[in-house]
Amino acid sequence: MSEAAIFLFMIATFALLAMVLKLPIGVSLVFSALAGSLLGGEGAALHHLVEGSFGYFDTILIIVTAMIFMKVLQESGILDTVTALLLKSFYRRKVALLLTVMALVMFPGMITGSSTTAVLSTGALVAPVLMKMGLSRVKTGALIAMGAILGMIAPPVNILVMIMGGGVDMPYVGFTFPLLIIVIPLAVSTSLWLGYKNIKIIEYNQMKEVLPESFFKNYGFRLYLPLIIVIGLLLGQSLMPGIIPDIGIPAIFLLGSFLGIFCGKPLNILKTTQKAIEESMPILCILVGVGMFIQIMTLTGARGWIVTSFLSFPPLLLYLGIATSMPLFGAVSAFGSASILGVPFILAMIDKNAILTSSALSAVAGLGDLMPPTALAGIFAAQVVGEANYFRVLRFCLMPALFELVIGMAVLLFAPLLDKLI
Amino acid sequence: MIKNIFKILFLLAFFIFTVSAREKKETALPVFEQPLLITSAGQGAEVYLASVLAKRAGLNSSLSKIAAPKDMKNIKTLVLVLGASLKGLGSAGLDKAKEKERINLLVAEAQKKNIPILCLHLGGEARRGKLSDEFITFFLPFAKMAIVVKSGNKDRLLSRICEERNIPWKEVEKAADALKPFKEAFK
Amino acid sequence: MFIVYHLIVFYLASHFIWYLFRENEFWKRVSVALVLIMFFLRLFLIK
Amino acid sequence: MKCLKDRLISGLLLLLSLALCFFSTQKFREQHKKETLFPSEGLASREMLSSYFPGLIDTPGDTEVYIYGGQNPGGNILILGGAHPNEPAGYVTAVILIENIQVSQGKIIVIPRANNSGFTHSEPQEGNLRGYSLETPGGKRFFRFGSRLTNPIHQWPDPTLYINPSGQKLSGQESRNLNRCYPGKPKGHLTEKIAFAIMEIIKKEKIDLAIDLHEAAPEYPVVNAIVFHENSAELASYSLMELQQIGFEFRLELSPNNLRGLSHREWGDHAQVMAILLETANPSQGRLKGKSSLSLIIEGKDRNYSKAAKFGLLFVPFDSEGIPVKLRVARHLAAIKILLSSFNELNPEKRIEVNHMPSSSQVKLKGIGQFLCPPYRK
Repeated sequence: MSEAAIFLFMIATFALLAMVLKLPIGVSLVFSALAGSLLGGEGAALHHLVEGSFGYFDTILIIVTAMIFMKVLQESGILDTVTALLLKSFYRRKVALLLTVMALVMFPGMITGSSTTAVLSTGALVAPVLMKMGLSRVKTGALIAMGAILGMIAPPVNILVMIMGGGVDMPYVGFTFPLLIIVIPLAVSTSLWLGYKNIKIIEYNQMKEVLPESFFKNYGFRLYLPLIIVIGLLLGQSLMPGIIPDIGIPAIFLLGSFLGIFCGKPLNILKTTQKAIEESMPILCILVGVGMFIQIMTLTGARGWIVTSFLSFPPLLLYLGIATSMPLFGAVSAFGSASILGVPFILAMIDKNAILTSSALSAVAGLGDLMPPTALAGIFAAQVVGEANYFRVLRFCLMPALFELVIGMAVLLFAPLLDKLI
Repeated sequence: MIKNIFKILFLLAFFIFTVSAREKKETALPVFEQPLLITSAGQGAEVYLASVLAKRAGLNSSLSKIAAPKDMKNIKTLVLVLGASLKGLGSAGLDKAKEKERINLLVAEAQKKNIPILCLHLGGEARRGKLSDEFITFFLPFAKMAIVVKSGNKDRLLSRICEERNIPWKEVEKAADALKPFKEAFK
Repeated sequence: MFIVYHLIVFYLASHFIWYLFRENEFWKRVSVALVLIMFFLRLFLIK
Repeated sequence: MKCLKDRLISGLLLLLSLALCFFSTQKFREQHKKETLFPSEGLASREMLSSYFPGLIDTPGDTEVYIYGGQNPGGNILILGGAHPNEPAGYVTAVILIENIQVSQGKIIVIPRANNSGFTHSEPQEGNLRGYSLETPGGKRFFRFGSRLTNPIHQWPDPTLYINPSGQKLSGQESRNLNRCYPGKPKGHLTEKIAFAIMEIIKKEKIDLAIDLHEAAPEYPVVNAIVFHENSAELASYSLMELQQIGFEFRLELSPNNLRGLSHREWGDHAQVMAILLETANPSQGRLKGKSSLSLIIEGKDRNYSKAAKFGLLFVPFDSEGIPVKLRVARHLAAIKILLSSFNELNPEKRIEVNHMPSSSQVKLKGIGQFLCPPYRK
């Protein structure tokens, strides 16, 4: 049985289960992985399936804990308070609002390199502000999703580049400028493109009407404590290593959530956790399924076949291959795409400046977080704005994402030229 | 019939002439003088190989991976070891453009002072490919003489450049075999 | 840190079990059961 | 009633989950078993890594250190295998040395499973086999195929950003990569402790030359290579020329001084030893690899790689014959042998004499198994 046939069979099984039988995506992935393993002559390779899912274990911990933190922010009144603060400061300045919001969303991504963290922390903070200022639910979601992805690519921490650098022995040095060249125009254009037309400058009275209740007067400054601690620890682990202990993103979020119990409106942390788990369960199961799917693809040789096929494109098509395969493969996760495809692509373009190449590739790979079925950035952005169908959010991401793709590819193509400029 | 004999004679004469011309060229190998400065063109690690060869040949040499014109004060020969390494470039804090610029300055200085350049390509097949080839095509033409390892010249890129520019060149089987021509090239 | 993360896994695993018994929809419960496998294996330090 | 039925279903699903755990557990547990090695009669003593650095006692990072010779003073050599347990040729070469060599002058120290913890699991989503068997004259011997990284049940969680003891910023999971953690930290995490212990061996045993055996994917530029520290530039150059004379092409790579935490850099910088790292091409760890199979690991055959070679994507020749593990081990053995003889030539006052080291041509001809002890020998 050829690798291609196994791969197509797995895809077909998935489509059948998910679209015809309407099983949840995650469960469909699990069963199609199982089917692939049987067809590939591996039997019901249980340990392989389980091992594959472990590829996302750390991601799952981040997602659940971030979700708990977001729920705590909502229920303790912190979210409303921050929304009120932002609204009061920005209700008359459209561009300033959009750019600040963009920077805020990007920030956690910039220091952790994870888009999920960005969407579920500051993304959740700015969402109500944007919506109250007149931006539609789905466009708000799109702006947050794009902001999170740009944050992931932006310096100082770009894990995608680090993963690619690890594969070609390139130290993570000298990336700030090239990454900024890519990110800044995208951040500005995306926020304005999505928001400029719809955001309304409102009168003071109008603003008063939509202003949520601020709990600052009840709890004072300690209300902000969970946020400050979380942001401080996130910042500290990358900017001041050794001084501020690196306790990892999940522990940071849980610590923030724990503080949230005492810093605002009273809440039942057990019930909040249940709510968080309930909301994150579909994506958790998808990750488990994707992990198994990839493991079986690798085991049966389907992954190698795909990578080799893309790499053996002739030079012009190679760029097309990069532009399509890297975001597509991002359905697995942007990190997986960077490691599995990014590294060979850098090697295929070894005569170019590897710093520029990998920066550009990271921008392209980052888009993978918009790719269903995982679509981490899209799914959580939809959840943050309360939109049930994340595809509606993704629709508005399309233009900015295309723009990001164009910029990424342009940097790749014109790397020799840029090389001289820098 | 006679016409044909003429033709054959003519061809024969031409053949002998070219062969003898070529042999003449080989006997007229340039003779380099010591001391020599060994540096890399592309930061491939074979620069160390060259240094070991020079040592074995008993030549008075100095090695500087990132030599600059100021290092050429009392130098009579400049040895360029061709071959690029991404790791090497990164390690020296250089990129392709900066490395080319550095070699350009060296070559200019050498031309100004009439210092002959000896080019070595010792890395074989492994030290070819897009990046290395750029350095080869760029700097080999400046050589007074070249010594190349055979497997690095499978596609005859190096020998072609040399022949086009009348640069005498020697092909050796392995890097170690470069010792003999390297030694002989010096006074 | 190792112990802290072990506790986190334990905390989340117990919540997953709780959720497994709260949820009514069959396939959602299957999802929980699938996710739980990993948490058990890490909790017992097997994988 | 419905409520009861619902609970029953939930209970059953919970049981199912536990059952699936249980059934996969066995395979994962198995992987913690160490295969027995059978040292040659030349073995002078067998220590544990923890005897050089007590911080490793009772940790999964503790591993066997095999010491040969030492009666007659001479050069002291350290050979490290299994720093990355998914690189079989490095591990097997170390085992072959352990099971064959005798040292009459100088001292050779071999650590076959440098990252012992990495042997106890395999990497998610890589679909690797648990191990491979090699045919010896007296039956099959099984060898573990592990992961490049330390087992997360031994070292967890990964930091978001790993700043290694030499200050290099790396992605978090590299904190479990032994060859990014040098020179290690006595109070660091497990992998840093292992790295520190290895530095301690180098210092306490007054090692002159340290060789780290590795493999790399064929699409990786530094393959079939001798990577050397400035300290060993001359040794590496001599050896390369000698190796070419006996028909082994190697590429020479200087250890970059801005890529910190790697053995060839930090061993040389911190202990002033001649540090060498050897790479061969291993298709079973690459991104292009096809179906996971024994033939991929042992015979090194892979259709994808043959195809990629035609497109000029690889840094080694690769055809339908593949690059079998016996050839890779032969390369390592040849390189070690030549490195030792060049070392003797350059340091006549610190000679090292090794006997019964299998020759690379014999390994290439007869296969690896011929030079391994049968599985039953005591």
